[in-house]
Amino acid sequence: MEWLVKRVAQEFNTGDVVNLGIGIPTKVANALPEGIKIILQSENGYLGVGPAPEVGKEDSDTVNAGGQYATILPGGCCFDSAMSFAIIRGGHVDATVLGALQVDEEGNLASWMIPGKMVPGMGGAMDLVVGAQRVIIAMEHTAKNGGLKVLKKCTLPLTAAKQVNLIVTDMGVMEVTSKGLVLKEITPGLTFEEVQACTEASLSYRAE
Amino acid sequence: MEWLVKRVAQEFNTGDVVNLGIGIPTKVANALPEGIKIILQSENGYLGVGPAPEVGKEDSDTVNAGGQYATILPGGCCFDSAMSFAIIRGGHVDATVLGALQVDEEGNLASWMIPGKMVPGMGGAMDLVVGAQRVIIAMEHTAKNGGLKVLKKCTLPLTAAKQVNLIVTDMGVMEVTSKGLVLKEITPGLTFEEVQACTEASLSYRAE
Amino acid sequence: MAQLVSLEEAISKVQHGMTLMVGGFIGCGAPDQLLEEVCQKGVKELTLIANDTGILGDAMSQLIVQRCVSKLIATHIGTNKETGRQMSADELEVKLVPQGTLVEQIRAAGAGLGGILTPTGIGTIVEEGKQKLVVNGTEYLLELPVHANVALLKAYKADMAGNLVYRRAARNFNPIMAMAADLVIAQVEHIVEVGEIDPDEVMTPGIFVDYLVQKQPREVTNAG
Amino acid sequence: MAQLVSLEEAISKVQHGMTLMVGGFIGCGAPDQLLEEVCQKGVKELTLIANDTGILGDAMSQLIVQRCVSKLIATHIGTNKETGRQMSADELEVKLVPQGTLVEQIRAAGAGLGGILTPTGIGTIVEEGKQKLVVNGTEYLLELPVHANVALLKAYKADMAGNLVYRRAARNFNPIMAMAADLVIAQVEHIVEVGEIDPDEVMTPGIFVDYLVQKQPREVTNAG
Repeated sequence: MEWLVKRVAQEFNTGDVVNLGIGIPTKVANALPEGIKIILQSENGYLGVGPAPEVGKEDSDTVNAGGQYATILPGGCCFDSAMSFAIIRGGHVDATVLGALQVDEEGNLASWMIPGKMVPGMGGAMDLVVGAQRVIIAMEHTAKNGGLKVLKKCTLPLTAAKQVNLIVTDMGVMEVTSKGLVLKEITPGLTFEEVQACTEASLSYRAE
Repeated sequence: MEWLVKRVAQEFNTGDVVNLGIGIPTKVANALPEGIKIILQSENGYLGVGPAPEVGKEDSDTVNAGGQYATILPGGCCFDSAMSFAIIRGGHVDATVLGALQVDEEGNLASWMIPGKMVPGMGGAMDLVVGAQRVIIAMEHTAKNGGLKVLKKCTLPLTAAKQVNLIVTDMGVMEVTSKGLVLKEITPGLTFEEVQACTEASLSYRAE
Repeated sequence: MAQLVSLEEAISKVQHGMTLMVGGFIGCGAPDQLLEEVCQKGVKELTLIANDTGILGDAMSQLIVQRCVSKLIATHIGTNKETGRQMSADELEVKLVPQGTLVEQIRAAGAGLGGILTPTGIGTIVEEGKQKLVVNGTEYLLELPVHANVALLKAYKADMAGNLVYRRAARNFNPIMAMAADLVIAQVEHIVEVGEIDPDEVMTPGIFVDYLVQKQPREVTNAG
Repeated sequence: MAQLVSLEEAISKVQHGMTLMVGGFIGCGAPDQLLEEVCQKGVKELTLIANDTGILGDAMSQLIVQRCVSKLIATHIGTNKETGRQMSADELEVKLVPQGTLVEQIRAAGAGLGGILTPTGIGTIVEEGKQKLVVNGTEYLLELPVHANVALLKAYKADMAGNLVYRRAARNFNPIMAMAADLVIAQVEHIVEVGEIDPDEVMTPGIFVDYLVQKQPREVTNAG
């Protein structure tokens, strides 16, 4: 998991505007390489998300998109939801990092509902996946019950079609290309065959 | 002319949000009945237009939609052009007062161009006429060359179709109804026949 | 022109069967005291338009728990399990909408637009029943305006002309909803005289606001 | 991330044939020094998107007078007679657009919308060549996004992160254009350090702004 988070964090350059989903993605902010400074967007209405506040210094008007107390860094700014999604849908976010239930070799993403079971709603995810310049999925390679998540074709309702660019899991890094998924990196200690065995989609291997 | 301006000014109640066009309409603000306070909107981006500034107190950032130095009254507020036209097109302006080249018995308005001659552009007029709750035309009843301006059917390119509610001229006050123009008031000293003689549209007379 | 009224007078305008917009994002920026009064009054059969239904226990969540709402339009309900339960049990009609779409639909209503074209939702179940248009080779969904009878907002500061100022992330949907309802009620922390808010500081022009309600200090309830 | 650069460096990015958005409303809020530099540099064949072309004599009007512009998209040209003259003489292509439509078209480009439906222009020559849609019994025009290569803005205050604050009626089109161009250059009166502008005071988030140019004090030219 630590590898996954660190690996995602290597995808950014200083000045990038990034929106991090709830869960694993949020941890990315604390794992950035030395010297890299990104600008975090929180879709509930500000840029310049800072670290969690000190105990006793919480401000009930300053919470992140997960509803947790947050801070705003110097140079940050606040806006309404219309501006927030103008930023997101308008292509002004360089990258978003989101979790997934399923992702497939066409770059389709399913992350917001399991029919008859879990329907929390899509929140801002559909806009983020459509609008961000790069969509990075950060997740465990397989489900807790062992079910496959990197598929030939998503079976759950989609969050968006053909928008995913990169999939980073605990097993490796996969790029979505017009010719399917290219495994660019394998987590140290694993083999290509081991990753493919946990993946429904066909992987081609091309180390960078 | 003075009668015209005073008469238009009687159309408002305290608290009304009003946008006044350039020319005759602008004078309406200074002719409000005692005790009536309206809120003037300036489509270049603020509410609470006040009187012209004292000489020497002009602020180059505070001009009205005609480009003249203006003031902002206490309680006024500034915004961008998107908000300004959200206010206008969204029906949040109670009344607009505009001049006209031609207006007809269906409530059509022509005010923005004479093909091959004068094409200053529509500016915010098309949005104002479509969006304001009431559209009041304030103009001289006939053109300087004697041409008729209150017509059966406008011949010049329209600013908007079927949006005019009231026409106030130096000869009287006409309401646009589904049955055509109803002359509600005649300027003191004139007869119905005199007004009709200067009007292409058929007027019916019904004093209030 | 805004009027300063009591909580009771303001909420007396919220009637059974109305469509209600409520600002806030997981509680932040939600007008808690206005919501409590709606629950207290026992208004039912509301259509609620909001980003979410709060966190179980907060004022927003109580609208659901106390069954004031028969139809919900929201973007996310995961933080209030009772909403999911009522939805699964067919006790509550829920329409889930992408967040960027919902806020543009509300803005469209306030701005007099007939709709907007968004790429969001293309290729998903969100597109079901909607008109699709192709502009410059890209497919978009036509999303229609969303309007309400009453909007309940929370602001940090207001002047007696109704001009509103929000603070930090508590702004969210509030200024957009202010434009899209027949009646707009704002719960305000600080109410000042006309002229005390600079014209450039105003986030919602006072002409949108009908009622101001002064937020009441509450006794802190200590356990034990 | 915004960079503070010289006037010359900023305007070096404005090239022949580009589409240029310029903020301002009859001169108020127009970035006069940026415009003077464009003229000075002699850039030609520009497509200019602006509310108007200024008042004959001001910096905006000079773009037209000095024939930098071959195509104009504006709402009103009555305050600069040279624009009308060039249009009548077929020396300048002019597209006149209702003001509320133009600002929504620019906003749509910035906000990733494929277009908006407006009632403005229905029944007028503005509807020519445009798709009409009926929503709930009302006719609307589909108006498409308007994007530019470069936006030239004027702001009152900025911090080194590029966050902009406008003043009074000088705001107008500036914050909307900030969202809709590949490159955004702002002429700023007061530039302050990061952290000196309160997050709630910012009108254009710094992420939209590429270059800040400090407004230069000019000698007042006295006749005689």
